[in-house]
Amino acid sequence: MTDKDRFVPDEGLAPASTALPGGAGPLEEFTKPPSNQWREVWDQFKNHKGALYGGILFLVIVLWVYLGPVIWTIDATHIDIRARNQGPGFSHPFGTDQLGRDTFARMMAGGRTSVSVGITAMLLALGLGSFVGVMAGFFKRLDGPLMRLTDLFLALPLLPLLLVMMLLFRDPLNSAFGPEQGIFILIVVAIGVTSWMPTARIVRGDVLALKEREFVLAARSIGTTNTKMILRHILPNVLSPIMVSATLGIATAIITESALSFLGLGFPPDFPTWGRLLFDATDYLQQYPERVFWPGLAISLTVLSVNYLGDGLRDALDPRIRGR
Amino acid sequence: MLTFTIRRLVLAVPTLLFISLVIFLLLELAPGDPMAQVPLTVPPEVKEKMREALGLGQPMHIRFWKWIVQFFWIEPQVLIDAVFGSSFSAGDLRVISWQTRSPVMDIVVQRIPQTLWVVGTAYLVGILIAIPIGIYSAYKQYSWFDQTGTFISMIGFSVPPFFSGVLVIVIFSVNLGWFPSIYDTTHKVVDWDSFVTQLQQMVMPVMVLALQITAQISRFMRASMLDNLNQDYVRTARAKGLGETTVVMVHVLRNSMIPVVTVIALGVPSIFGGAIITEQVFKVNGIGQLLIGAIQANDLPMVQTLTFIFAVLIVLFNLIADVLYGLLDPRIRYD
Amino acid sequence: ERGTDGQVSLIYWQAPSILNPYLSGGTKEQEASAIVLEPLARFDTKGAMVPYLVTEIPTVENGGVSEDLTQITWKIAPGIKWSDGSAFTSADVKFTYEYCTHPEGGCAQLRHFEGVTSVETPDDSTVVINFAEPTPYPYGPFVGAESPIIQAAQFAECLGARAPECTEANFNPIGTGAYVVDEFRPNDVITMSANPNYRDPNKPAFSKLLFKGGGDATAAGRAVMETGEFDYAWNLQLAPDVIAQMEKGGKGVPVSAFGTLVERIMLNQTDASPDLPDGERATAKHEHPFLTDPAVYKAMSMAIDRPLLVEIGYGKAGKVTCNWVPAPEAYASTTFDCSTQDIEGAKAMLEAAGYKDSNGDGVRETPDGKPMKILYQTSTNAVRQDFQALIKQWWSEIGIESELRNVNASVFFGGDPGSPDTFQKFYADVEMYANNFNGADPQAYLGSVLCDKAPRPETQWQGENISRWCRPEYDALHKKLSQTASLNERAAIAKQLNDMVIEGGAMIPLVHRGRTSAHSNTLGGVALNTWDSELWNIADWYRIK
Amino acid sequence: MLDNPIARIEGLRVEFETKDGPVVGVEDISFEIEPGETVCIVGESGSGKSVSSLSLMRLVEFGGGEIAAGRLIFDRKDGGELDLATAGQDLMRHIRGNEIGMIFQEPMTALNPVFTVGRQLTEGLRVHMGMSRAQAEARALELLKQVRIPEPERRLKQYPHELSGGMRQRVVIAMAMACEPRLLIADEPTTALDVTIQAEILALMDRLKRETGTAVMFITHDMAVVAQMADRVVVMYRGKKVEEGPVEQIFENPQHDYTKALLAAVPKLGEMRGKSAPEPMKLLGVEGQTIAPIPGTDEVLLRVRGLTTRFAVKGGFFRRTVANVHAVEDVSFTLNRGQTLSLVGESGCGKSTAGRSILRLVEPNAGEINLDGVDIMKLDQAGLRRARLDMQMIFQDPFASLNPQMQLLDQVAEPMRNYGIASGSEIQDRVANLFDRVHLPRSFMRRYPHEMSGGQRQRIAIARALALNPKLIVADEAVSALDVSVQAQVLNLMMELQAELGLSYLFISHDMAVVERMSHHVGVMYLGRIVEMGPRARVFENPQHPYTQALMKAVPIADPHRRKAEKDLNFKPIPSPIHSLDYVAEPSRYDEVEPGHLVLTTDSGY
Ligand SMILES: Nc1ncnc2c1ncn2[C@@H]1O[C@H](COP(=O)(O)OP(=O)(O)OP(=O)(O)O)[C@@H](O)[C@H]1O
Ligand SMILES: Nc1ncnc2c1ncn2[C@@H]1O[C@H](COP(=O)(O)OP(=O)(O)OP(=O)(O)O)[C@@H](O)[C@H]1O
Ligand SMILES: [Mg+2]
Ligand SMILES: [Mg+2]
Repeated sequence: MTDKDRFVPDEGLAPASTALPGGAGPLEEFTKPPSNQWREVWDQFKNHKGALYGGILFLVIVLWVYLGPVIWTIDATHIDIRARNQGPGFSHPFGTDQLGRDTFARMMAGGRTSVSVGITAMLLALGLGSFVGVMAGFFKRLDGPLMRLTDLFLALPLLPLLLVMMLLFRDPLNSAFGPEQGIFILIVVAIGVTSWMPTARIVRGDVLALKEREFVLAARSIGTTNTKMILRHILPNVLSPIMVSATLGIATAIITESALSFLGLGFPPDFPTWGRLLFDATDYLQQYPERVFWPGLAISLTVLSVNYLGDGLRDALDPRIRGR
Repeated sequence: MLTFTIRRLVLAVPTLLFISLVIFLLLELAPGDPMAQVPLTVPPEVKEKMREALGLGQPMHIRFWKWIVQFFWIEPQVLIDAVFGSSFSAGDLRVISWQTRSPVMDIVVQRIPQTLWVVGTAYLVGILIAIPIGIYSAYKQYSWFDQTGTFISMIGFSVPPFFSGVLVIVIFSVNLGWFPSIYDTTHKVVDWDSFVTQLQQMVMPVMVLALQITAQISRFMRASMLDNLNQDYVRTARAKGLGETTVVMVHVLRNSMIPVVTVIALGVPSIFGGAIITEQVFKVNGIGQLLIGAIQANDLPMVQTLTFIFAVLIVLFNLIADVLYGLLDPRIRYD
Repeated sequence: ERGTDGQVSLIYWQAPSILNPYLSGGTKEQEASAIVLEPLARFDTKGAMVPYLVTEIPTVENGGVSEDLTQITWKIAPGIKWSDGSAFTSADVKFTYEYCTHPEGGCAQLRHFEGVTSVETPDDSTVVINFAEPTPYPYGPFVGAESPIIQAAQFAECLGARAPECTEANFNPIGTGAYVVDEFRPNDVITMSANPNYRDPNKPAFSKLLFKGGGDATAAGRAVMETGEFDYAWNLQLAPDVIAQMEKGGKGVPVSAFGTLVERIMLNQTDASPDLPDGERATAKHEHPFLTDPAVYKAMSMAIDRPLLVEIGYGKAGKVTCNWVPAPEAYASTTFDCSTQDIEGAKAMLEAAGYKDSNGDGVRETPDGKPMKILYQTSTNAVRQDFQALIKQWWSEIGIESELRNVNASVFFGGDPGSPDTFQKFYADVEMYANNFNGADPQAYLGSVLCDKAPRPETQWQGENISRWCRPEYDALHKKLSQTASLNERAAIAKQLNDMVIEGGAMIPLVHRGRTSAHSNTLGGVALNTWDSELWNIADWYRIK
Repeated sequence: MLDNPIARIEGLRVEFETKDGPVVGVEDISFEIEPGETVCIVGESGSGKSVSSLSLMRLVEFGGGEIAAGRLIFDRKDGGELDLATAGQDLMRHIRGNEIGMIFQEPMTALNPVFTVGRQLTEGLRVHMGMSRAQAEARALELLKQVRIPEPERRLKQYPHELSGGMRQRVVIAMAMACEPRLLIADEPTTALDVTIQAEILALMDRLKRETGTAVMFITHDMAVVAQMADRVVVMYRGKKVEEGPVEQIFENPQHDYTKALLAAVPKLGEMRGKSAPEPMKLLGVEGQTIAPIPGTDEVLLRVRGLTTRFAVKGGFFRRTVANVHAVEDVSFTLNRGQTLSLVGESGCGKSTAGRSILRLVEPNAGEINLDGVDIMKLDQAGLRRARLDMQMIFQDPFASLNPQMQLLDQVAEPMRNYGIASGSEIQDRVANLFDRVHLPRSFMRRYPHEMSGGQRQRIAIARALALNPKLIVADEAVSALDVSVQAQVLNLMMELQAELGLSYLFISHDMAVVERMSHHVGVMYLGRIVEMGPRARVFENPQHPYTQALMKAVPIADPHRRKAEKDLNFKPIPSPIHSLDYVAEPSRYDEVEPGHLVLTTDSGY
């Protein structure tokens, strides 16, 4: 369900009469100077209110989790056992947990992991999904096998897959990248590998439709090779469904990671993520409701901001809508 | 259409066989041993014997073949026996769970009702709420209703059930005491009162699940409505002098429902698959809980059978979605 | 009066998958089957034996145990019936022995019959058990929740390899207990009703019993103490403030009792470095670079603030302990005191032993230059994760850096030889878990650190000596224990063994953990028992009016 | 009473709310429609024709527009006058479909795809006339008969997609006529249709108008259609009315510059009578135009022999080929250097397929294609790619054939990059030159297709085709989607390029007037075959094949004095080009009636 055939009243934008007498001469120039593509994207993006606020919010969140620790220097794993279970206060703006760790610092540390997992897993899923989708849609011979592969992945149970991956790759990854990087890569790959299928299907559908469009035929007639065809003509035109998948992808990855924490397959315990913080805090829901509030809020805000950001980006990246 | 369906069904068989092989190999590779539950005091040679009793001593391809035979040949016979009272399957070894030492399918059958009650109802409720919301949001695009709807569905989408589940339990069971926090799977609906009890115990899990389903389906519905609201035929309908209600609820809705219906059909396997986390939070003990329990106990026949059933359902409902699309949209012709 | 108190509902956050304890070693199955199947004698809340299906506990004094300690004779109480109405006889006991010791049966409780040469039935009410060697503690077979009696008639066809095929019998065993199974739904719920043929005509007080499984401990506690939906919740492993909060719900109370469960950190005596080839990793072929040094493990122990751990993790259900065997009273050593943290002392000890931070990164190096970095693993569990974080911090204060890892409990305790994450494989430097022994005699438990019990590739990584700790003098002393009959002498040796293990650095005991369960305010008769099944006296439970 | 106009629009102004502030759709429009009269609104795309008509129906509001000023006086059935601009939506609902009917431009999309034709026809009847289902169905049947749909009973149960474009448009007309409205608004009802169907629909509307006395507001940009239909004409230009008057007056004595330019841009069938070579059109306001015939050469560039292209129809369980679409069947022709060969014919007769087959964009089944000595059919993929340097294609839809995501510079540069002809700044220069060639300012290079008008886009497509210096350009309906005025410019451009560069065109079109203007030779296609072929003058002045004759007759003539009556038209439905596998097509045999003028003797199916 893309908006590719959304009604775009592009006629009338440049009345044909510009070429007629009575107009300003045969070839009237547009008043707008031709401008840089990215500038235009930015202009459109700027005008999309939701996207702008979403983008700013997302940026703030990203800055907060990545640069915040520079200002707020309390270590997220530092235990101050005397100060445990404190409410929000001056020295601990979000309070402390049952071991006296600073929740504010833990939120930033957790956000770093969650946001990184969200973005990288999304990129991986997107890359895989787009690749499979484009290949299946573009090359008729690959369509059947690749779509069966998609079915296969849809049918595979996530948990055993994860366990197998943990078994097969954890030690090599740990020794190659260190324990934290190792498990990070593992989780990102696990989420990515199990969530590319919807993107692949959507992209394939769009590519199939695009292949019938005249400009693809036109490109072929001017000698465009398959690779170039995909890079220049197909990919840019499926960008908007991909963008939608991307924004949803970040959200699902963050949420999947938290579900993995719930099932005990996530990051190690001293490696906070928003999902784990939320999960750990649910036990204390009644005593310390603020503990669930912060991670819950952070996840929701990120998902929301990314969603609005995606809406705006999609519109901004489509030159047809951008021109409106 | 019929040829199409049959063709797809026939093509699905090799796909499914391949899927079952992949699942099998995956499970073989996975860590875990069915003897994990047996204490250390049992000497290794006894454990080895127990493994053999479970058929683990045989080479992989033989075990796979055995599973295929049991699943595709013996289990259907058992089903026939159960329905007609015949006895084709007598004495044949069925797919046996390592955990409970009883036929897998019996347990699956035992679990289906509660899964359907809870997850199925949630799906239904979710759809019934989502569709009007989607329609109205699209009709009044960018109105405050639409904005709020977007906001709430995003929140619904982003709150993990292990949290929302506990939250509703604390509010409705602990503080208000309206609903039980633990689902009673033995409860049988026989009269009005027991039906009310059943409703009470279903409310919370259904609520939690429906929130997520509503969030997703309403987005779909909205997008689909928006696609159609600008179509020329809508203008034609208005030019005929039809009322707004007729235009939106008949002309636009029918067209917009086509993709949504297929999306809904694609979600049905997930009902049977259960909702692992929600089932766990409310102790519904449906299929989802069965799967996660089996995985944790390394009960390979159970996991293999369940995941294969899911695979069948997914492939089947993919087909159903395609066929539905063809049936609903007169423009689509297969063949 | 039997059956007058309606229904009693129990919630176990782990659901039983079978009701035959001989086919499953899991606690959850034992607990559930204890309602139906009974042993000849049980342990009471203090660990003392009480006769159940017999008239008295046989001892040397009353002649039930032969002087040479190779024979024990049980006298079955008259008038005991199976729930189907047939009489309970010594043949059933003998059958149970045969059932479990059948070479192809794969019986999970085989160790209870270790050393038994034969079971004889001179008459319907007499059971004679012969041991190969003098057995000072002959109460292994048919005592406690792990080896109850099954009905010969029902299981006659289920011997050996056919055991798993008897689904009906395994799900609905006929027993002598207070309740009979109505319906068993594996991994979900069991419904039972009062046994009409129960030996005490006034018991049980309830007519129905609901045994619900699944979920998590929090939810179980909540269902008993906050919403009052259930009467009894098993094993609430929760943070004390969470339990305290639940108690405020006012519908029920937590009860705790102490058994022999000790939360401890096992110290790997061998090198588990992933650089070693499989088959040599974590085996006696390579000694651990520094953990075997007394200065190191003592310093590590000193750095731990145990009272704080108790307060954070277990509250009333925990006590500081420095011992491996904390109970029964007679066996508990008092040699050590470890209730105060001493970071400075620990630092000094390490310093003195030559472990210095020579490169200034905050981590000490061994004299031969290896940084003191350890991998610290445990199963996934909120309290354990808090402990890990705390201990990691304390150890880092004394210059030992630890990397934490938690493994899903089902994998960790799973024992799959193929998995690198099991606690037996111990592919880490230290690991934390809890263990205990059932019954009141620690001999077998103390035997778990014998040299030949170390898990290694040759044993498919099975074995109880998790630390791979090995001292020939210990093995010798343990052998002496197994030949000593006098209780006092046994206690003395046991304490000595315990001290050797602690002194020798096989483990760092942390907390003597009690079991916390909860029951509703209206449920009477609950006597929490850590020596047997918690449901050992379920026949006596009643509704407080 | 009788001279009371049925609708009177006074000072209408419609604004649209857009992101960049309000946009005026139409401004200060006033005109009236008398009962029983046909008023044609003409003007180029975007001039506000649709907006005016939608305002009258008060449907602009649903498109985001707002009637900012003006009155829309409508004379209701029961005599009272009503200002529609202020009427409530409930009242409007009653008037729509009942008193004012509307026919929309696109028959493909104006019908709801998921409801049967019958259902959609009866809906309005049941709402407005309070008919029962049976009554409504009876009336619907009657309506279908009125619009002369074959097999009306069956149509009622069919879905829109099962009807051809012409039939669908008739259904839309029937729908608009259902409640016998007193005013019928037809918004470009024939633009999307074939000449022959267009002729039929126009005749049908004319008859219906005569029979029922309905007033018609007819919107179009096709002056020929205006000449056929109108009593009075309103000319619109950029949201304003620029001229109004009786049809004869407008055609014979146009006052406004725009009207004059518009009329000058319309190619009229028969204009070229007596001229042997094509020549550019005289356009108003274009200075320094040199009108010189383009003779071309007699040297053969392209020789096609027995070209046959079929598409497989798959079916059955194993998706095997069960039948073939005989899209192109035994087609032979030659094309000379510097000349234009036009292929004309109705939609679906195989013109595009023939054009694409020559470039092997679809694979022909048989035949011989010789381009300047190169046997195209024998080439492998690499050779074919090289051969395409010499032959290029321009597609029908200038928007669809450009990648919406690419800047124009890149689109034009793409062929050169593909063949590595130029690189770096050289490309830039070349593209700039090409822009000059097609009269586009260089500043457009950084634009996107959607920022261009249709004519400008088509110029880009031409520039792209020119980039490789081809000898042959296949122009597949290159001007069909354009406004008349733009069409004229593009045609002139193409001819100019031909004169200068000696290009050869294979010009594919269904517009006879355009073909007459452009071509040296003409081939008339029907059902995959060329039924008549020869020098343009011969084919147009002396059509021999019955199909050619019928086609010539259907072309509307931009002269209000030469109207066609319905009885002149007699079209047979086109037979299906799908044949079973064992069908053996007869070879095409021709009669040479005059030198170079061939007429098919094989049975073509017509
Ligand atoms: N929904 C809309 N939003 C903004 N502007 C619009 C909208 N609809 C029409 N317009 C503008 O109103 C003007 C008149 O458009 P209109 O559709 O009436 O043109 P037209 O004469 O019917 O053209 P065509 O021949 O292409 O149908 C155009 O400039 C167009 O851009
Ligand atoms: N890819 C294809 N697969 C199957 N049939 C096709 C295909 N392309 C065209 N056809 C069929 O071949 C016939 C000729 O089509 P073609 O497009 O050449 O007609 P045309 O004369 O160009 O029509 P138009 O004026 O509508 O463009 C038609 O019946 C069409 O349905
Ligand atoms: Mg229009
Ligand atoms: Mg064509």
